[in-house]
Amino acid sequence: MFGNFQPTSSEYLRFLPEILLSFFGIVIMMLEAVAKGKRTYLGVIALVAIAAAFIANVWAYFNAGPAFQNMIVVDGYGSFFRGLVLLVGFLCILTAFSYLEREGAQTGEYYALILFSLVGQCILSTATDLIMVFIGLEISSIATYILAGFLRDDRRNNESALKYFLLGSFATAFLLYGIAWIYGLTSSTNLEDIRRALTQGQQPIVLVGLAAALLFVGFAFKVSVAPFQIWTPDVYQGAAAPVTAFMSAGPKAAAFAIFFRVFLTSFRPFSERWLPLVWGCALATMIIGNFAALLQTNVKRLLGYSSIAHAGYVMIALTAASQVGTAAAMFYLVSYALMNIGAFAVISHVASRNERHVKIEDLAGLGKREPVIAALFAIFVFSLIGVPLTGGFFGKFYVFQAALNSHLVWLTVLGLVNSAIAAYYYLKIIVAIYMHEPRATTEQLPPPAPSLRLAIWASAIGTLILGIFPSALLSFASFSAAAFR
Amino acid sequence: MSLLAIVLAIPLIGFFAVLFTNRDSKGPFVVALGASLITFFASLGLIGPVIANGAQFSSVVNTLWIDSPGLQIRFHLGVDGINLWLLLLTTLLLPIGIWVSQSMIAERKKNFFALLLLFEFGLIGVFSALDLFVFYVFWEVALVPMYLMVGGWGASRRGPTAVKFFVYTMLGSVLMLGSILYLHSQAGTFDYVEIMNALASGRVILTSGQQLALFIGFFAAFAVKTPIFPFHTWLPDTYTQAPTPATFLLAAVMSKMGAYGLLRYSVTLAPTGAHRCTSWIVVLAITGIIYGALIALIQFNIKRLIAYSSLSHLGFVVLGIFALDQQGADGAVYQMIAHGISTGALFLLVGYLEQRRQSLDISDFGGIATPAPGLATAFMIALLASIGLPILCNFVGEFLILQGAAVAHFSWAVYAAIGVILSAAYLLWMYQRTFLGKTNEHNSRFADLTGREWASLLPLILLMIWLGTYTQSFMPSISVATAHLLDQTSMSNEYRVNLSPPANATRTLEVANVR
Amino acid sequence: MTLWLIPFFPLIGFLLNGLFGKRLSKSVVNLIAIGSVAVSFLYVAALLFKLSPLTTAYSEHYFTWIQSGFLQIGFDLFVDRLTAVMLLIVTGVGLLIHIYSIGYMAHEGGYYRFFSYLNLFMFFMLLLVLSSNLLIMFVGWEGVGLCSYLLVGFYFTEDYATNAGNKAFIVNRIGDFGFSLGIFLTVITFKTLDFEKIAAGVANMPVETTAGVLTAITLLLFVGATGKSAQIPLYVWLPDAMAGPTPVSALIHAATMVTAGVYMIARVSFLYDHAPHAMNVVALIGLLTAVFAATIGVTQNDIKKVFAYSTVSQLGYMFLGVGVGAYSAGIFHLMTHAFFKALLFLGAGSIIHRLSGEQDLRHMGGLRKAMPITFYTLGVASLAISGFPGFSGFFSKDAILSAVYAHSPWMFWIGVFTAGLTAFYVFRAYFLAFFGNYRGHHHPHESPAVMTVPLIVLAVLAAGGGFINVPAWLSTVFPLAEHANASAMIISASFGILGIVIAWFLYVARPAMAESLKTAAGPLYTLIANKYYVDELYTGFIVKPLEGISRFVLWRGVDEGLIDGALVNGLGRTVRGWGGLLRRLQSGSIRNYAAWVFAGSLLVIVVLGLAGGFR
Amino acid sequence: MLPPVPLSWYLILSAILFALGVAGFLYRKSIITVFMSIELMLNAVNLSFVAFSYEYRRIDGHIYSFFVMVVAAAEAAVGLAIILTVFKNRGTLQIDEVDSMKL
Amino acid sequence: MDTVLFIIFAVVAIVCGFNLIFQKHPISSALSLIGVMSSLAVLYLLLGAEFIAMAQMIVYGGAVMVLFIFVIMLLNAGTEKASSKSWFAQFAGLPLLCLFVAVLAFLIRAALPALPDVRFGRWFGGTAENIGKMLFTQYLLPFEVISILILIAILGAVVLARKEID
Repeated sequence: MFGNFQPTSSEYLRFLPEILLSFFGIVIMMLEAVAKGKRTYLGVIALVAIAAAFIANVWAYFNAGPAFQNMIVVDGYGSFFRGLVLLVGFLCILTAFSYLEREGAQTGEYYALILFSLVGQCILSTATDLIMVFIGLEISSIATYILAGFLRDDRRNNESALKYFLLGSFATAFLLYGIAWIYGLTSSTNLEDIRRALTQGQQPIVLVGLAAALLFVGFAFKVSVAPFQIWTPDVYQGAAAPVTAFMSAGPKAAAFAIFFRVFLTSFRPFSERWLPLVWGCALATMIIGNFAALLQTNVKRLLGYSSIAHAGYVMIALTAASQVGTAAAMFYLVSYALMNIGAFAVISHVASRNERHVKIEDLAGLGKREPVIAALFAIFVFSLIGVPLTGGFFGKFYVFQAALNSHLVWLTVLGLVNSAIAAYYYLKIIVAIYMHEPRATTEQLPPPAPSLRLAIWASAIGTLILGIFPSALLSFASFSAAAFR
Repeated sequence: MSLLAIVLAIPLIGFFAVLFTNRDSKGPFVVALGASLITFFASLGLIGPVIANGAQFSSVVNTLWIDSPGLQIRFHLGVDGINLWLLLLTTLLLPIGIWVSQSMIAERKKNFFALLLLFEFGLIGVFSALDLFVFYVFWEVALVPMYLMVGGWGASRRGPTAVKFFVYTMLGSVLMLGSILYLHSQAGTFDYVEIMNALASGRVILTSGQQLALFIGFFAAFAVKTPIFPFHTWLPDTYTQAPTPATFLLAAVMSKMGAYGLLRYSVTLAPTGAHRCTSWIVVLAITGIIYGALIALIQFNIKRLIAYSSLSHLGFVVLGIFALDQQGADGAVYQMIAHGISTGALFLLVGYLEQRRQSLDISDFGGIATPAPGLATAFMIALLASIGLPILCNFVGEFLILQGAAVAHFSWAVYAAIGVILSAAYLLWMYQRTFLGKTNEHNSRFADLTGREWASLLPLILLMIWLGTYTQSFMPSISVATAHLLDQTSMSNEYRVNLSPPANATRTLEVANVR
Repeated sequence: MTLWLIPFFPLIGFLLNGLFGKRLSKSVVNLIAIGSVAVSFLYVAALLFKLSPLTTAYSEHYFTWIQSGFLQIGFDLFVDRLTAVMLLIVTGVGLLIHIYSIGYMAHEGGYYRFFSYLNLFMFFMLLLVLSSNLLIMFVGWEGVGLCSYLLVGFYFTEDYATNAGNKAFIVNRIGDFGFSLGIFLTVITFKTLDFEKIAAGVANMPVETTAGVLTAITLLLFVGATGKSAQIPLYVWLPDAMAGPTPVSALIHAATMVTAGVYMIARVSFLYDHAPHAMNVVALIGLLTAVFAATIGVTQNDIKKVFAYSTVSQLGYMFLGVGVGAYSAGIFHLMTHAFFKALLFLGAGSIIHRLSGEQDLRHMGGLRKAMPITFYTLGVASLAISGFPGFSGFFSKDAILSAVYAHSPWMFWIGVFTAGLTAFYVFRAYFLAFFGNYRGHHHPHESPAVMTVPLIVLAVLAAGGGFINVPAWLSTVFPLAEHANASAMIISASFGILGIVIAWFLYVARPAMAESLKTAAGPLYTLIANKYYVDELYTGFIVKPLEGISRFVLWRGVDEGLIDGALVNGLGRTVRGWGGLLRRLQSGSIRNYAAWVFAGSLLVIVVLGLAGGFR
Repeated sequence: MLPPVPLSWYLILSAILFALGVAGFLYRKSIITVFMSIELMLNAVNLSFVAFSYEYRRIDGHIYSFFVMVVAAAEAAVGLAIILTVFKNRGTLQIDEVDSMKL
Repeated sequence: MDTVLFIIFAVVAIVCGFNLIFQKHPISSALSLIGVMSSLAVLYLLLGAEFIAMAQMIVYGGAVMVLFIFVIMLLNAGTEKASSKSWFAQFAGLPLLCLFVAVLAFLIRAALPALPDVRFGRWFGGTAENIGKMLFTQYLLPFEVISILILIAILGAVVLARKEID
């Protein structure tokens, strides 16, 4: 019954990023307990931790392989997403410094939570066993629930946290039920074994369908794909801007990572069953996200809807169910993370204390008030629209190319039209920034803190680089997307 | 390092240079003007090889841009007899645009100049791109600065207008993107030249239906941009709301992007599709010609009037392109340039009128010729050019277009020629109400053109006469290029008779598909 | 030999005056303007002398103007005997009128502008005449149209002038519409536009295949001619064009430009020869216009209007002539008409000038004492136009009428009647102006020499011009069809004289009788006096409806209402509406959200589970 | 003697309990109760885990349900903390009154 | 005999479940939830999962529910008020639930006819010893990782429930 379960050093190495992150997380917790006065240095420690984890991730990538009885596997795909979520965490912490400062919530727990949540996301990116998936998802989610409600005296924060928590656990229950059924049908929770079992296929197909459906619900909820997108706008609107940035980029990317992994490895054998479903969900997601955003006046909420729409584009890549498609999704998620975090960073700056100014008209005349920030914001918005020479465009472009290579002509056309319609509500932001005079009431903003400026600049430059010289990332993505075919 | 690359690079460098100049100094203007002038003179160097052989692409830039297992994209540029002249038009008009902006743009000049240079960068790219991906990229790159200029410096209703302009154009261009991607999924490359060779050699065969789909995708983008009736309704608002330098460039250069695309891509890449749609499009074009003219007849606002008039004039261009014969194509290209110059001049003059009177309602003018004879004369010349008076530029283009249309289908020429009558009617009537008659007291001390304003107009006027009298300096290279282009599409001549592709097409299609 | 110099001189004049005229003194302007025309006149004379007898055409190629595919249009000029005649008329008469203008325009503003326009006109007119292919001719054709526009609207502060200018240009555009279509059809048929090549093409072309297309071409070209030469139905612009300064009326709207149509038809006669139907149309329109305009001429009181209608009528004569195949006669009449009509206008001009702008015959009278030279010269012109035996008009008109008689007698009789009518109204004007008592309130006296000398010269030409045997000279171009018959000669002459007598009787002997006749004619008179209400018809049935449709149907209705409002913005509204509906899902209530999620998961389960099961 | 119970009954039972959990979520109006219904759902899932591991005579299922319990405990701690903050700010536990953000 | 046990405790569980839904006061709901849990523990025993049964009683019935009740007491959450805000849940909920149960039952009955009968004592795999072995060998990683989850829970409680941010 028990083979040789002595983990080798390389197995620990493959798990090193998570170990580092949790270690530093605990350190920060300890320090927090004894800390006096400003807590900025805790954030710095967190940044160091993430950097270390990133290096560890690269190191781990160079001796890839499974670890801990196939609980996780380090492959290009996993490392890619590990790197992505780490990047996200890094930027979000940078964004958070001045924000927490301003809101008087400068505590170590915030950074610790980010780190722990990153642990969960790293696990999600590399997990190859449903139990790990479950635990990773829970770690990531629960940490995020807390972050969403981090400013506990803020009504919107509470509400956001509550909604996210209740609905999240609700969906997790479905996911768990799905895992149970998978286990019941294949007597295993390892993705590869599941695939093997399903390929022999003496399980009643209907129950496989049931299990797949339940898993689909769980994942779709986390990546806010229709019809499970419903929580997104409220939660994004309510949470603090840096947290929203984090939620919309990190957990989402990790969830997509596992979503693709599970459906393209375990359920590949009967993909012709679930592809139509994904097709429909992709379309519905795009339409709901874009159309509902048209009338938004609250920028954060608007970006919430837009993140739904973007999830739809990624779903197109899943519908393509090809190596190109996976690569496209990977690329897309990176570019989306960058532009979205950038946008939210700008908002967290403009919103000012207690996020008073999060309406579109509050941005009026930003181009005059803060030309540089406004210009960078414009870059993010144009990237969200999908204007060439930005990462957003290239991501969309690559997704649609993948779709067409898989003969998804209509989905492509509809997606393209959607992206054009989306331009309308993004442009409202640009209009406010550049084409309206600043109102007398808007007070002079303090100059953005260096950390925030760093975050914004970094994401802007990243966005542009992805748009102009995507080759490197693209090659890596499509190379490591070969993992499951 | 090809000259074309330099021509493309200078505006971009200029753009960044302007960003680093001091907002309040004269720096932005100087840098911008300098950059655009250098671009212009550099671009003159492109003429030589094209004159030598206009059919082939010369001063080519062709380097690997994006290289990944899934996707290779080459950065491929080049000029031949068709796009060279449009490129030169761009590089010529941009300095003029910057020159006039100095006086016409009141605030945030620096940003405006920067945007103008970015716009030039995009346009040069659009006109010289030989790779569909690159083409699309520049296509959008040119759109954004124009959108910002319209929205940032326009008239009272600038915001909604700009958004409408952007979204409308975007709706068209995403469909084009769809076509481009589809073409890639069929041919396995974005490179225009390679695709053309593949089509010519039959390595890639597109069924009639596929071609139709492709064509419609392309047409959507180009029809909106040109614009072709009935996709034109963004145009009057945008032209009237935009600041005059922007209107100037919109009308003179940007509208040519669409027409150029129609000629270069939609007709050649999907010849059968083109042939299947020809009659419909010609109907639209002719409708546009007459419709635009009739509406221009009764406009109260000069800008709006000229906006509708360019709807009418661009109808001619489209007609010439879809006559699908030598005269038509030559005329279309020639008319693009001519219209760029004449309408450009008209819009500049309109701008000067607006500067002096703070209004463009025809009723506010009248008898301007007495206090401002120079202005009146310049306007008359531009006007005569744009109603197609011989020895001025537009005549040659219109003549060839109508001739080509007549060769293709005589009745087309008959209907289109009505537009020529009407153009005289609406422009002369406008001129009468604006410049002639008694001078009312408001306009009694209406300032005449200043030296710097003449400086902006003279090049255009001289070009009008040059293009109108000695066409041989341009026409041979254009003719060669269009002839070559028509050859490439003429493999579809058998399609003219039967619109179905060869029987083995569908089978070879599978072979051709690149997974 | 370089033909291009001929139009080049006036062009130089135009450029100099146009660019620098403002700063130049009047004398310099005169020098440039008249000098350039004089030079080109002398140059023409020398050239023709050198080239004579000019039995075959002489042509020069300079550069290719437009080349596209098979179509190759050179910038070529050529001269044959027909061209020669035209060249002499244009430069000669043009020169005289230029000189005359010095006096006439002496006190007008925009002096240099006037002369630069005149020179520009000369340039285009000479280009038109010299052109050796249809397109260059079209260039000249449009160019003279432009100058006509500029000169008619010379007094641009006056609305009547600018309106007249626009009318002239736009109506001409309608004609050019036909002309250009004719050109396109020619290109399609003959693959060229050179007159010689076309002629060759027609020659070796089986008639039965070409009759149809040739008829089409010739008719289209004739549409152009009706525009430029003021024939029914496009004649309406010419009477209004009298708004321009009188020398302009003389030069452009009497002597040269308006005859371009006749010249053009004569130039492409080889086409018309093969299109008999078209010929009939030309002849008919010509005849109709002749009589129609003549009747109107009878009732006009504005002296220039009278002559304007007579011009229309005389042009009708010319078309009648070429229409029946007597091209040489047509050109002959063109020449004589250039002389006497120019003279008539200049004479009228000198009267108007002296009466400081008074043009109404009813305010003239008894001027023969005050302005003897004008009196006599105008008399010569009137006799000439009336076809009084021995005067130039007699020969040319007779040449036409006899040809017409050979073609179809009924046309002949109408023509003769028109001749009488012409004589009547011309002399009506003449008598009203010079006889009886002065009815105005100025103090008229003779014009300065600079104006009278041209009058005298032209009077000589008008008197003796008939003895130049143009048909014989043109025999190399148009085979001479000799059917001069005495009876026709006598009949037409007598009708002319009859007209003169009646005019004398009514307006000198018994002035009261004219009035009583007017009242007797009643409605008929009002109808004619109002020019048959043609202008009102055009305005009411074409211009206004077009305007209305454009404004209310096309612009407000289709453009802003349907396309932009309903379709484009409507689509936008619909999309936003759907957005609003989808937003309603976000009710904010957690339980609802859970219910949605639950519903969604059920959907997914059904799709994946049951749909699978039922497979 | 009654017939032995087939395993599927256990599964159906867990399904019913799961459904009851969902019902609680949909129909209860006190946040705490809603949260309890989630716990109920998790229990239902646990039952199927255990049932399945009985089928295969393998104890992985037990491990899973053990993990689920731990997670549930953690969730309980966090969830209740969140509920506390909500209550502090709004002074109510009525779930329908927590809907300030909508549309 | 175990059939009887199953039926009894299944019924108890279901009844308690319904009770959880129909009670208006959180406390009674909590108690009925405890009922469900304990009866489930018995069923676990029937399925030979003794460790889980114990854990169920201790962790769930003990720790978790105590926590719940504690909070309910702390906030002295009163009975629920009726509200019409969640119209969709109100009206669509029941049909959806019936559909859900129907579908699941159908799937299970249709697809899993041949599952082994459950006999008490047929298999006693789930001993603490086996569980322990598995946890520290096969499931080492999840076991270690899940500790992070506990940490987070502590952290969360601290962050959200702490009196004041100094």
